[in-house]
Amino acid sequence: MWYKRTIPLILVFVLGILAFTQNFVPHPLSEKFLKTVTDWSRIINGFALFLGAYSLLHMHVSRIRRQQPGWAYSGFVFIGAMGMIILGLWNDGVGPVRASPDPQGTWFNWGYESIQVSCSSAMFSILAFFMASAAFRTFRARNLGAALLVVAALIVMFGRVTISETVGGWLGRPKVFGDIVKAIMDYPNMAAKRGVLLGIALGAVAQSLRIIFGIERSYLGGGD
Amino acid sequence: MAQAETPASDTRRTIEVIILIALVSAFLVVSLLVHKPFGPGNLTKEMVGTVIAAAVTLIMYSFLYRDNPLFKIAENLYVGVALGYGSIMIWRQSLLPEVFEPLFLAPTRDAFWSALAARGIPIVLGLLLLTRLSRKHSWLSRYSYGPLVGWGAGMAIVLTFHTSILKQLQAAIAPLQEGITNSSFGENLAFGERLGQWLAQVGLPVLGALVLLVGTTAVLFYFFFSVEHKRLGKATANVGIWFLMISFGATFGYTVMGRLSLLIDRVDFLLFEWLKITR
Amino acid sequence: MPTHQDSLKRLTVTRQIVYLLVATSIILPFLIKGISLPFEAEPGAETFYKQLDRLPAGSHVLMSFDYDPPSKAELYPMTVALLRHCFEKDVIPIVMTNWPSGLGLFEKACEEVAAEFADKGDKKVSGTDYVFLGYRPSMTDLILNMGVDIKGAFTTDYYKQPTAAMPALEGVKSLRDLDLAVALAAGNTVELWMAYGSDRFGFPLAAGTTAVGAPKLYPFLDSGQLVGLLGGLRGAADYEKLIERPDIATSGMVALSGAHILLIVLILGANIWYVVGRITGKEGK
Amino acid sequence: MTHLKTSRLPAIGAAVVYILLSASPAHAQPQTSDARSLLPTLLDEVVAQMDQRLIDAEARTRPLLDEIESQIELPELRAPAAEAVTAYDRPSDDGSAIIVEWLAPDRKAELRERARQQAVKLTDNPTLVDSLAAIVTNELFVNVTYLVQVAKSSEDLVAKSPEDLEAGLFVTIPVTPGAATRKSGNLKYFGLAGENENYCYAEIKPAEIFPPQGPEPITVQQVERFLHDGWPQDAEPSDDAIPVAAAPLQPLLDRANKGYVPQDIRDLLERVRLYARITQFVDEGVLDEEDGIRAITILVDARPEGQLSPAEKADRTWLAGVKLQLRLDRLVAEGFLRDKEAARVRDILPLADQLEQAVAEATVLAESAKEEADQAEQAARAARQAAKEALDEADDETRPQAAEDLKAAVADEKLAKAETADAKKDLLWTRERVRRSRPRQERRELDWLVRLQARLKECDDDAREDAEREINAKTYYFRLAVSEGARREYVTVDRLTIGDEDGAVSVDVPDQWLVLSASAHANAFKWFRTNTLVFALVFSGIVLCFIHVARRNPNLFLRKIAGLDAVEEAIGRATEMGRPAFYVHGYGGPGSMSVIAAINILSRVARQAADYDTRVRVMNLDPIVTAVSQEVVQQAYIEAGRPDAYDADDVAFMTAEQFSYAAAVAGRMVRERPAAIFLMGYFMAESLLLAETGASTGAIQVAGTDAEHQLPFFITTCDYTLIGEELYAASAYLSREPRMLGSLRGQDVGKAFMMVAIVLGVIVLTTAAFFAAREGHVAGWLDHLAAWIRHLFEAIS
Repeated sequence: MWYKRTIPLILVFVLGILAFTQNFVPHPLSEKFLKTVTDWSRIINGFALFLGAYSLLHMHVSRIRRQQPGWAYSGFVFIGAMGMIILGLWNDGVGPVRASPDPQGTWFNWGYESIQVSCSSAMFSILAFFMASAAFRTFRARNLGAALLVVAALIVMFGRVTISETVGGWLGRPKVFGDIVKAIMDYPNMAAKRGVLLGIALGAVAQSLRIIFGIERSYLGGGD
Repeated sequence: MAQAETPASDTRRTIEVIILIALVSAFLVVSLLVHKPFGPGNLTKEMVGTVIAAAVTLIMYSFLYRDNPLFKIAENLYVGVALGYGSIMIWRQSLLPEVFEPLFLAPTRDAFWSALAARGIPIVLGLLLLTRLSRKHSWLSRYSYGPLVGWGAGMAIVLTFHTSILKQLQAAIAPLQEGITNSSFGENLAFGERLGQWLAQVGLPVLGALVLLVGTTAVLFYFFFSVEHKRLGKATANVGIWFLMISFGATFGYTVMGRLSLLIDRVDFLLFEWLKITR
Repeated sequence: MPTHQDSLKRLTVTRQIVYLLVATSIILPFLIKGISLPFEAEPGAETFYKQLDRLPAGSHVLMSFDYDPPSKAELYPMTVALLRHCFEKDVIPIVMTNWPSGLGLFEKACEEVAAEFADKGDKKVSGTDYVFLGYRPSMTDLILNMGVDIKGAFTTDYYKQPTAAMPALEGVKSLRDLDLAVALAAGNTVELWMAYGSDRFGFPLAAGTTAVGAPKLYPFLDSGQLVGLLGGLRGAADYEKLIERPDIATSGMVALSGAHILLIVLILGANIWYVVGRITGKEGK
Repeated sequence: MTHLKTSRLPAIGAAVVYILLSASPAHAQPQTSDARSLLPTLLDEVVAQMDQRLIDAEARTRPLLDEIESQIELPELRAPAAEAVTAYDRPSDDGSAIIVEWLAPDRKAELRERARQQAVKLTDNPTLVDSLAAIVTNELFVNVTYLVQVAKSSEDLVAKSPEDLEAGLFVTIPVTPGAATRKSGNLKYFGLAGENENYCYAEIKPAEIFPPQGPEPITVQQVERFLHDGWPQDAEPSDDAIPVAAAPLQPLLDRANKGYVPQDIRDLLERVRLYARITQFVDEGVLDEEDGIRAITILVDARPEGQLSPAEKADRTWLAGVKLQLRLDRLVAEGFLRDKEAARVRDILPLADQLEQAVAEATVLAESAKEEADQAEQAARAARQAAKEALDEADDETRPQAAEDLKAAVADEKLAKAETADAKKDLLWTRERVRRSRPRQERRELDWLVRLQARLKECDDDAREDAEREINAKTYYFRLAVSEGARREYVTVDRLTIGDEDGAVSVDVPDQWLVLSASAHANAFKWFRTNTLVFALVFSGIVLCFIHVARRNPNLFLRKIAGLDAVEEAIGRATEMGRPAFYVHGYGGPGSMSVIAAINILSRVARQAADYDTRVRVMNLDPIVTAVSQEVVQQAYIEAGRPDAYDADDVAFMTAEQFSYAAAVAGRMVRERPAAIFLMGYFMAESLLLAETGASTGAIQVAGTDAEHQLPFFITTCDYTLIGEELYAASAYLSREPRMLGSLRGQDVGKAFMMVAIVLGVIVLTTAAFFAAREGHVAGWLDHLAAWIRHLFEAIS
């Protein structure tokens, strides 16, 4: 129906063209327009963030309700979330409004530091192990391309750590490996990255165009 | 990672459970010995936090052996805590200062009306966004995010063009060698020195600039889909691939450092804060 | 399928051996005392340092810390080093983030560094000597908005103090009034800061990223869109070296070297094995 | 002279040889920051030697230089030619400034020429002449400064007419010319070449020269009273007082009340104004005398915030409250506040004062407490050290006792340390602690006051901006002068046009000042972004055209992509082996490019699998993408004519969390041992985990991702990898969807343009640089072309 799909698409088009134009008009009125739209966007997106939180919780609720395999673990999501929300709202009696002056840190901060920070750091640091084993097992100079990859990786790995300066010192030039790494980064690496960047940028522009002209509509979601 | 099921898995599982229990008790014993929570004033928030942090860190590492219930518990707990923290922070940092305070804590009546004028419409639009949760009325939310998507797309066209294309082209289109104006010295130097001077001022910069030129063009060509890669085209595309490979290698070399430093951070925590080894 | 089972088992074993080796190579340097690997700051870090160092007291530097706890190991040392440098130079850091889950870290960083200076008798007060603006949603629009009016985008700071009358923000109306902006990023926020911020409104931007994110920023360094780049823990260590305050990052360098050497040896060894295998005609896997 | 004619190969060879040779002696490396000058740093030794030679040469040439410098006559001060001076109305985006542009006489070239003439007399070595001239120019050249004089009328003191300049009514502003200011107002962009580097640009900001009027003008009497009361009679007036006391007051005040004065005097006069109002209110009884005296005492203290004690800071805050109180009546009159609210402010102000006092007191206490704790800690440390020494010296008999002592001392020190830490934290949080100790009601009131003050400041700022805009919009008359020391040369004209448009008469007037006029207006278009606009429009047109074309003809040519054959091969192998194929999605919602591409590829994979009767199991990270994938797979079975073979459970939503997803997918890989695995979409750190596990199961793996930093892992672990944009191309190739196909073709045109632009641009610019030193027609033409190309791709922030 036109008010469900057409008008939103017209709005998309109008705002898109206005945004495009705004970039070329430095007049204070245009700046004011920019400010208004971006102010609105900030406020609207504040609500969107709650939407994200809701849908995550919703997923775990339905997992528990349907008793999918491993549903009991979803309970811990609730324990964590509710615990943090209660601690955050209470915030050692201060309420969620201001940061607490308690020199020890609030219980809310405590939960953040001891669970969120350490869990996520630990989880990511697991990657160090995976990367090591994968590199060991799969980095083979099978052909010229792979050989270039392996050699560049080895040189950069060595040149980026401080021991390379000690080894370089034995050779009489502490910075020699660092300089080679810099040469790799500054020339072949940068050439490739720039080529990729230019291509990707064109792709992004084309995608934006399709959105403005209503050719790409998948972001509107399903339904009529 | 889960292992394939084998007939022997029952005994194996028993052994694993025993080992797990042993490890957990060992953890508790070590924590108790190191932190000595007994006695007045010894049991602090900080200490409990450190022990919990150490526990979840080690549980995470148990994933290296394989996926296990403790890992799943810790992971889900983490997801929950992150969710809770995020919600509180969004409330504190977004809705409270943007919606609640300007309207309900306006210092004067005049301030209230001006806040309502400035924020009324976006607040309504924001509320409309919540209709996404309903299947029937979700089209209403298009009125709030549709224009924003369009706005973002319009902005992105110009700004991407400016930042990623023009600025990059501007940098890429540079003479291989800016003319050297001062040729006064170097008249009566030895050959080696003159060669060195020439290399420093002309040879190597030109070489570097050539590498950049060839590399950028070849990589662009590799991602060019409208012609078949044959003969010269194939050669160029191959050069492009080599450049890509070198850059992937360089990225990998860098990444290694990143991932390992995450591990170093955790080891630092476990050794110095949990086990309290003196530096 | 016995062969498959065997290869799986072999794989698991190799993998676990590698895990053990990595763990040892990281832990050992921490336990053996007295190893130190002298190093000099890389030129890239030095450019960054000079950008901040040349600012006169009272200048405003926007610091956008766009990362979350998983990247803490790489970027937190940078955060602390940068804040220290600012406080040392009496430059006013305006701290903000686009990643709400990192807020707790940044609060801690600001307060700890401020406390450190208070300890030295140089009391740094929020709102006067530094500002912690906190978080607002919708990154790109937020940057555009700050390009017109910073105090309008952040009506209150993280501690709920109104920004309108804040002495630290005196003379800063929009991003154009900044003397320098620094974006520390675990994702692709540096590109956004560039496109929507520095290239749009015209202010110098320097970046610090996780090691993964650094190589792709080199083209921007070359084109002058970035005035400095710190990559990963090494970048942080370089910065610590430059401000002469060695800390976590510097102490991590030894362990990092050990683990890198281990990996290099592993990869080289595997490749030699592979090449030898290929030459002698056997499958070298 | 450049050496471009030399062929490249020897250069590369020489570079390698040199690097190998120069790797021996240790040498301090100069740090370079320029990305392109890295390799040359390897050659620093040679350069150092060169430097030494230069230093020697300089020592030899010093007498010559001195000789030239004593002989040379410096070029005289000349004002720019009138034709080359322009004023723009619209230079700045926000309309806050007028821009003046002028072509500065090239004194440097003149100086160099004169130096050369002198040098020729001394030597006949042409190279030496050049060097000497260059050095002398550098040593003797002094940049002249420029001045702009803006007319102001005697009545309202804001710019009025050119006559004011003659009447001596003007404000003189030294301007620093810079290139940064020529932005939107300048039309010289988009490929217009021939820029002269001697063009100078300066911004004149009317609102800074004639700032908005303060509430009430200050009178001489007020200043005198302030000076009289402000400083104790026996003490010397502070430095701040001197500019006021030393200058004749009335003209200064005229300027200050409505005109251009330096910031520090402006601040001082602001204090005078406040002082006058305080005394007035004391006289009228609005403020009691005690408060009045306190306010004045605080007011005359001009020290910066940082040097104040906590109590003095509290006083300043109190003064801010008094300022607010003094404004209250006017605020009520303006309708900003209601009477009730004004009364509320009056009620709260004493509370705020009390709070500040309490904070000041508490801070002093906390500071002393911290000091004590510090001392205690030091004492404890000393005691511990003493105990340790005692233990070292103790004999067998006293040893147990000494050990006990040491133990006690260590415990003491630990306690002391903890106390210091507490004291430190206490000190840091004093304000919050005191605030929190107040009753809730009071805190709420104080918060309200803070918000009110912030709102007031906002409104004041807005009002000031409006006033400034009004000031900027007026027309200003000004003239330009160049100055060196006390000398001043004005830009002059010889002809003046008199009369209106109908009967303009041109008159010869020797040495008449050139009077410029302009008013600051905001721009309507950023001329310097014209190239962005044109490029963006052209590119958009091309993309839209190709999408249109692709709709009619979906068989637009796309080159074959290597990884795509592998898709077919992989499915075939799965069929042979009778095992399933896995299709693993990456991150992103249904709107993201990589997900759209991945779904397109999935539809092809599913169709083929349906034909071959092989199961495809699809793993998802996003619920909506799951639903879309289900539709796509079902559609594939329907198209294959076997709708009954579709099983919705094949397309599973795993979980939305990164590591759970990796663990779950990896688990299934190991259990079900697929024959083929497709990893398509945007992956993050888990890429490695998935691909490595997949590789270990012996499956054929085809990966495609636009996540650049994960590509090394896919390339090494998978059999085929679609790199970056190849993922989109593959999807367009398979699906023949017009929007993908068309925009891909449009992007290709863009890429072709960029390739050509880069290659041709580099060739032209290099050739131009090579010919730059030569004279001639070709050189000039090339120079223009090069400049045009540079401007064409110039992106200004």
